[in-house]
Amino acid sequence: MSALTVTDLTVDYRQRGGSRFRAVDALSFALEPGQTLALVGESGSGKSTVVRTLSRFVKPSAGEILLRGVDAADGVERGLPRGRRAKRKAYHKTMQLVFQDPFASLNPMHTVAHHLRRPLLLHGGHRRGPKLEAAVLDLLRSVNLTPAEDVARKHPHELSGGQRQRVAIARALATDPKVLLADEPVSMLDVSIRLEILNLLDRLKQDRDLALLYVTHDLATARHFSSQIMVMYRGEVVERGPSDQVILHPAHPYTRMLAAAAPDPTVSRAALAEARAQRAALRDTRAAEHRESVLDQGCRFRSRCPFAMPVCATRPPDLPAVKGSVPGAGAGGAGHAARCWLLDESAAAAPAADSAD
Amino acid sequence: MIPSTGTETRDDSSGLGTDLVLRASNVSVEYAGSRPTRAVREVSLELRRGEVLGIVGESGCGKSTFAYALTRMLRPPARMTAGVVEYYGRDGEVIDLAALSGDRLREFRWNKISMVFQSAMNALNPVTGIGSQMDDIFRTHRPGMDKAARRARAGQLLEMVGIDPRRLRSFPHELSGGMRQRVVIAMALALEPEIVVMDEPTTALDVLVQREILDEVERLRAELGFSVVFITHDLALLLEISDRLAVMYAGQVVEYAPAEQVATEPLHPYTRGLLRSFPDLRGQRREMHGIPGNPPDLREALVGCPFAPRCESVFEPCREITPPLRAPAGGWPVACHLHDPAHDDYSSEGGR
Amino acid sequence: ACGSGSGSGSKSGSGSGPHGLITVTTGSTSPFVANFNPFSPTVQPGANGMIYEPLMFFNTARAGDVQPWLAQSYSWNSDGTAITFKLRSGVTWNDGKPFSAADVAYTFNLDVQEPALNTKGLPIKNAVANADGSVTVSFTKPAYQQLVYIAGKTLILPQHIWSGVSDKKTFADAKPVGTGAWTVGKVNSQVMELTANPHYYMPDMPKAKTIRFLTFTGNSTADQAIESGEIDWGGGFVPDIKKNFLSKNAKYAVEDIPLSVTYLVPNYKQGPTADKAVRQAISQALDREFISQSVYNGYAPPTNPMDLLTPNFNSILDPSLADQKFGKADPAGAKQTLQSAGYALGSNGMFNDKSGKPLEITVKQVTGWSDYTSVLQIAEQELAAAGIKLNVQAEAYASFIQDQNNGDFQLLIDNFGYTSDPYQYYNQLLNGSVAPPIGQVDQFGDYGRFDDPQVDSLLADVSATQDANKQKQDYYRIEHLVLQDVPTIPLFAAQDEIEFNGNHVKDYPTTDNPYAAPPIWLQPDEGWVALHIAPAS
Amino acid sequence: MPATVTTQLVEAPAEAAVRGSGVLRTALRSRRLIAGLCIVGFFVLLGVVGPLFFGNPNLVGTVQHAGPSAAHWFGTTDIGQDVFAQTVVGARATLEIGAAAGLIATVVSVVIGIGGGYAGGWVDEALALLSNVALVIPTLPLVIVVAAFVKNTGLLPTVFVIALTSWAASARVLRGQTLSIRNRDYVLASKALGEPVWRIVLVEIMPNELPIIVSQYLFAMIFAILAQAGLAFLGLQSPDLLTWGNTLYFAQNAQALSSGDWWWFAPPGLCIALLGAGLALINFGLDELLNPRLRVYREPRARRAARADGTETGQ
Amino acid sequence: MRYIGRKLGFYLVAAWIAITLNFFLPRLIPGDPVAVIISKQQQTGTVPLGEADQLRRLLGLGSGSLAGQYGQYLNSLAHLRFGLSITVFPTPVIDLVRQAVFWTLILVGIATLLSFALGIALGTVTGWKRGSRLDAIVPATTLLTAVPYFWLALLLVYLFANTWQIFPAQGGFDPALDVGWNGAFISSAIQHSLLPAITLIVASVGGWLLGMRNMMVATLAEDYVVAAEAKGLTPLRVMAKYAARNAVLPSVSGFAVSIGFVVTGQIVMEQVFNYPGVGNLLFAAVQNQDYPLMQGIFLAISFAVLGANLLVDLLYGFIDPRTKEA
Ligand SMILES: Nc1ncnc2c1ncn2[C@@H]1O[C@H](COP(=O)(O)OP(=O)(O)OP(=O)(O)O)[C@@H](O)[C@H]1O
Ligand SMILES: Nc1ncnc2c1ncn2[C@@H]1O[C@H](COP(=O)(O)OP(=O)(O)OP(=O)(O)O)[C@@H](O)[C@H]1O
Ligand SMILES: [Mg+2]
Ligand SMILES: [Mg+2]
Repeated sequence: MSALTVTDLTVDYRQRGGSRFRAVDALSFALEPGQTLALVGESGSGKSTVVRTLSRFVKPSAGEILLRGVDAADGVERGLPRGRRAKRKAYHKTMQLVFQDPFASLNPMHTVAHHLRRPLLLHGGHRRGPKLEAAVLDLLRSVNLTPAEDVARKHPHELSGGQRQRVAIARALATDPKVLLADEPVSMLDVSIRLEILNLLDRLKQDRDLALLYVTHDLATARHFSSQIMVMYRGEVVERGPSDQVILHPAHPYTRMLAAAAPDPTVSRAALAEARAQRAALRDTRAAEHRESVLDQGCRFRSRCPFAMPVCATRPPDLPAVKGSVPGAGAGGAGHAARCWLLDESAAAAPAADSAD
Repeated sequence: MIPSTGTETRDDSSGLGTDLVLRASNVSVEYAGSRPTRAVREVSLELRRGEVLGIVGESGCGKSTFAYALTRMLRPPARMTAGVVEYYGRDGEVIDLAALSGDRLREFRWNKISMVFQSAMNALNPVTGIGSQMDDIFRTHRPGMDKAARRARAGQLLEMVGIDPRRLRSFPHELSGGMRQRVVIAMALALEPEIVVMDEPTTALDVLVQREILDEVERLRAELGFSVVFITHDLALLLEISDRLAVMYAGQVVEYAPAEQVATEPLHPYTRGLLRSFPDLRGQRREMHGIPGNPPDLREALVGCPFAPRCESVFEPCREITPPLRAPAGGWPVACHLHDPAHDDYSSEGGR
Repeated sequence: ACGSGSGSGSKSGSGSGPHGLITVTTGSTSPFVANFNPFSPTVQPGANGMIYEPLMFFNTARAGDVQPWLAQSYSWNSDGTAITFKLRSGVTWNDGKPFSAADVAYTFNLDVQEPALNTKGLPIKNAVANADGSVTVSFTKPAYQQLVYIAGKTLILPQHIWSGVSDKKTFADAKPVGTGAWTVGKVNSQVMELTANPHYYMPDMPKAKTIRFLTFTGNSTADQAIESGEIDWGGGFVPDIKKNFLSKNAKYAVEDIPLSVTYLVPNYKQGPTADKAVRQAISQALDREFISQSVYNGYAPPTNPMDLLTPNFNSILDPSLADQKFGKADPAGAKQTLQSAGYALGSNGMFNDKSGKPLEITVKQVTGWSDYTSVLQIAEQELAAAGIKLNVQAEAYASFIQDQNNGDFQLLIDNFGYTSDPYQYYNQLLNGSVAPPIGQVDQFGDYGRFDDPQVDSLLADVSATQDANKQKQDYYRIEHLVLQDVPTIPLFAAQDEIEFNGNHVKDYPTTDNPYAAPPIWLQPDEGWVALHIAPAS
Repeated sequence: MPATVTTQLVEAPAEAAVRGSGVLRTALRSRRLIAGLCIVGFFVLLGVVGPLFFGNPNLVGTVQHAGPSAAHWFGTTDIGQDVFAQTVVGARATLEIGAAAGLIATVVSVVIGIGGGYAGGWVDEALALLSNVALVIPTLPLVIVVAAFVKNTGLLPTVFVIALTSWAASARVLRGQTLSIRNRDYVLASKALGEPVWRIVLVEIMPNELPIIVSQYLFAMIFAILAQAGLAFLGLQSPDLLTWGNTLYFAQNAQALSSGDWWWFAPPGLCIALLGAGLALINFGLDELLNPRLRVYREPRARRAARADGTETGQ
Repeated sequence: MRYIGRKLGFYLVAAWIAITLNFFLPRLIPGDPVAVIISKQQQTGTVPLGEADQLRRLLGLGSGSLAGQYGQYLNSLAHLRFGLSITVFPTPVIDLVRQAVFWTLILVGIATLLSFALGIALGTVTGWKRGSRLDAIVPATTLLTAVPYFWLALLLVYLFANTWQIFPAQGGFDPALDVGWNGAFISSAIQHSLLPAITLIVASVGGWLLGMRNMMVATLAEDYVVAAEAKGLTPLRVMAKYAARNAVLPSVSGFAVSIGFVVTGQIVMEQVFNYPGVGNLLFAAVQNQDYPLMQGIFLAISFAVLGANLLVDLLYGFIDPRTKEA
């Protein structure tokens, strides 16, 4: 059984003036215990919204969330009023999250121990006393924060960013969750601390058989620390598959752009200069800013897409429909899929050189 | 006057010494407090005309502080306790930045050195339009320009960084993060300065935007020929765009080398650690580790090599003797006993 | 230091004396507005007596002193149901139209036609102008005792103006047409000026050309102006008046004719003060002289135990009571009074009531009336010396009045008087047959609900006769009853000191020559004084 | 009072509410804080023990209008009361009114500001409306209404009425703060742990606003004392309440200043000013302590002289 | 537009609540105006029996239930009828209020504006020059702010008016002059307003100063201010356009809030200086239980405050462009 199954999740934000903004559009995926699923995409593509919805800070407008087979909505909204908080608690015991900004996710007024004591009291069946304190120290040790006794007494401002993020992770682990949502857990951290934290998450995932959703826009870490990658663009998943497949053989033009943009110290200077020139040429063909283009029926990426063609004005086929080989992108692995007309044999064969508009 | 490390650096600069545009010698900066933070410790660097000098280092190692010292932007509680920052004009004049004050300082600023601040998003006044903020620059520094000319120039600058000139009337919050970043870069280039200091100009942006901005900077530099001091903790990025590279650790420069060489054969264990901290996008999956441990508290007095507690190749002298920044034969300056001929016997086993 | 030269006169550049400007203040805190509608219940300074005039003048400072004003004389019919006024001749309205009996009849008939305008509640049947120029007003019942209101307080209106006014209650009478000695000059929120009517009918009157009224936010600001000599005729409580006012200029004068009495009003029906012994003990324990000296510089002399306002009502004072006076504080006597009435001293030196609870009396006062606060602070100590615990409770004015009217108090401090008629005085203070029971609103005067059938019938006797001698006998008996019952605890003649700046004015009423009551806020005496007062040259 | 309004709008960054061993040391170095604490401490002491030394400070005497002397340190009033006794005893009620009214106003503003800000939705709208309306209601008639209801203008009604009319501006500030804090990650994290609402508000949110609340309390105290004095001045306070404001009122009524009894007029006003200044100083001190941005860094003199045209930016 | 619509709706509701409170508040005060009038008349003579009922009829009081009266009140408000004052009986409330508002606006309004401007200017400079000797102003002004207002006023009157006679002690103008737009009157009005205005400014400038200074200090640490300095802009421009422009925002909304205090809070001031303003009128109305006048004044105050807040709210969109979004 999957730890978490999400089907057709749709989230709308109400905007000023009453109009609605669809931040997440019919998203489906499953998290397996002991596996990491990476969710990548540019800023504003709706990654955090997914996390916020799963953590129940935002109400979805449609879709189903099954947490270990139990409908999340059923667990709360349809429950008896008396049991509401209890069910909510049960949900959060199973699912926890780690925030992006370790400086903001700990209350500056409280000690590290306080932050860890709360979940233990609420979910761990602990009572105040030496046992609780021991559990707190154990948690700290499990995230390599030693000497635990010292750390427990400290206030967040006395810790470095990496240490704080460890505390935040420890707090999330305190409820002994089955699913962990990590929303860009390392983007605010220094490169070397980044690795430490990711390694830690990786180890915990294995030790505790966690299902981990790793949200990031760093393709390299996504590839290295997850088994599956899901690429989001403007609220919808445009590509997903095993991580090596997605990164090494990106199918969707957007994924390709992402992959090409990532700094790569191994590339030679000449190659870099050439890539830069290519990009410049490409860029000149588009108008200065297309980012604010309207959403209509067509492919959402087409205004930026180097391969846009007339057919892109209609909606590309849904994800599961595209399986198997990806033209022009080399081999395709099992479960690797992208949402693009380029991959549809029935659509126009030749990639259009010009953009749609 | 100039301390030994500085001299050595210059000697090493393969005949480009005449092309200097900025030289920092022995700069130290302190944040006052009950226990002062010595954020920058005797750093000496030089910048040549048209060059991209990268400064890399972990968060909190004093990069921004040093950048502020270069531009004379330190304000209390920060204080430059020692050192000299000199600017070398095209006509051969040498200006000691510390000696500037009042109108002369103002004139110097932005005309010669401009800066793109870390968190450039916040470097724009939220309540006035970006056009008016660009206008301020011309009004102050180019009093001869009339209104129309100022407008035209501002529009031109925006266009140069790929933003519709009609956006001049926008307020900062109406622009996306990437756009704001580009506006700030446009502003930094407004007076066509000789030096632009960029303090982590892309850290908060996603890869695509970051790439666009880097391309932009590269193009503009090629066009306008200014020198760049580029600060980041993303070593992978820096290796790509910079000509030379200074690696800072705990307020000190520990390695100072041409970028390509650092990429292939870094000397300092810290640089090596940093390089290993980047997962390779396309390479083989492998077990990776960051540099274990934490950087030292800059409020403490440091004895020995500051990196020693975290260093995988630490050996005896590291704990007692602070290694000076010194170039081994045929190499580039590095502050590590491993590369000190005096400790040759160890370096062979400690190096890779 | 504030010499006589500094004043509004010198500032205006026209000079006060020679040019006939007199600056006054009534102590009113409302802004002035050009509205002299005489039906306004909130007396506008000037309207009453200076612009509009009554038929006769009743001197508040001296009972029985009645002077002709618009009427030369009056006569009652035999049973007091009709009165005929013989009017003065040669009077004109200030718009030049002649004044006539028709105007007087019109004025009295208004009360019948529009009952809402009959604010004095006079039992008028009708009024007719007689052929000889006199006016006869008839009543539905004998109205002897309403004479002051009929002749002294009803202002005569010009028929030719007022008959054209549709809503007389809310008519904004900005340019009043009256018979009075004054016409309206300028009016703004701070200043109101009345100018002498050049065609006034009384010879050589008025003496001044202009009277300028100023308004102040309160005592302090008014006092400041009075002390600096800016005010020529003012009425306000000046603390430490000898030092703050009199000593500042040789020609500053204070006239203080007692016009009312300050009492502690005990609740006659309930609470500790329902017991006469308590009332008596309180009275005995107080040192009125000390209070008068401490709080009022001696300007409020102790009054008499008969509750009688003297010297105004000296004419009805029983000669045998003439030397009844309050003495020094007598705590021992007070204790004895209480003990003999069955009260016991507690161990703390304070009395307990008959049920053994401490004898505590709460006295109510109006917040912000600071002289009363001082009085009560002293009283508190003097009563404590006699073993009586006094609690002072201050209330907002409106609450105070409500409690007073409802009889919801044990003791309160208030003053009463300002009438030229001893009957009105005693009747309202003591008539238990008019006062409603406690809990119902009494807006009359006997707030303590004093109730003695003997007094009531004596008062009825007085009202039924015109025979002054018979009335005197009744008054004498009332005085004895008061002495015996202690219906109120009189303290001292209310302090009604009026300040005159002798550098600017002369011929004002004095204790020796009380031709009218001097307070400028007292109408229509104010109008009478304004006729006689003259700028000092 | 504009003073209360604007200073409270200054947002002390909550994160700066740093605690630890260093704080006390820093606190002791803040001259303003020390001065403020000394002044307020002195008056509190006066208020606590002062009245024990004087029986009835309203005792009238025969020595009237007397200047300061050995027998009467601050002279006497027009009816011979000892001004020194009144000043000392008056400290208690004055402080009580200030402390209590400030406390109630602060509690109300915390409940309404933080409660509304956290609850959001229509509750927030309604509470925001309430505070806006409260800002509009004229104080004076409210004082009279409340006083009339309780039939006495003594201590309690005064406290209530002042509190009732002075919470709104603070509530607005707190609401703004809460709106910004309630979506911070650490609050979301608490929510995600399933913490009950009251705990989130009381334990996670409120402590972060503590610096603001404390500063609001101190200003509310000053405001209350001044307001009581103002009400007394208008004659709206019970005369048997002995506060500095009331003493001042009697002094003014007796024209103490213009008739030369300055010793009666000066002490209460000065005491209020001093106490107010003391509270304000504490506030500054705390501000500096909690908000490092406000701290002034002074260079040692020698160094400053040596670097006349030093490296700090030219201003 | 929706933003403005929402704001307007909010203020309409607030105005309605304020109007309703204005109606009920005076009526909650125990006692009734007739009793007050009678009692005042008793201060100048005995009052005949039955006058109370007559007065009630004359003043048109007490007709119908409270709810009915409330309906009537709303109705007359809708027709802009504010009734007749009881204190100065048949005078329309609107006349009295108009007269008083004029004086209050002149004195209190201008003094408040001046105090605000001065406080902001001083706050800007002390914040800018933090740590310099100028900073000593800050504790000094706070001390002044903590002084009871009337105490300071009385002291100043005693010194400047009574002892040295530099300023007139009280009143809005020289009573010898005619009210009008002529030189003599205006200069007299200005002369009379100086002392109260100075008192007001001295007592209130500290609050603005302190708020502005602290905001200024906080703003100076913002990146955009540092950036502006790095650009080599003149200190004046950095201070005014980059630092003060942002730091002043909270003070501006504070200013709108303080409008209410301007009117009611200055009752004491108008008392001390015998100034013919709204505060005085309100005080007189309250003391005389003059419902119509109280209502009129409350209405004026409520609308002034609501209006000022609305104005600032709407203006805020221009002062701070970010508000339109959030
Ligand atoms: N509360 C909200 N109301 C309205 N729109 C919102 C809200 N929160 C987010 N959005 C919008 O929804 C879209 C998705 O936002 P989200 O935060 O999920 O993106 P993200 O992928 O996490 O971006 P980032 O990488 O910057 O964190 C964005 O366009 C954002 O502007
Ligand atoms: N205002 C300050 N007061 C005291 N110490 C400070 C202050 N600002 C920075 N520091 C300290 O100075 C050191 C260097 O800071 P700096 O900002 O220069 O680092 P950085 O290399 O730019 O880091 P990052 O990559 O996070 O920007 C840090 O240890 C920091 O704690
Ligand atoms: Mg996000
Ligand atoms: Mg930095």
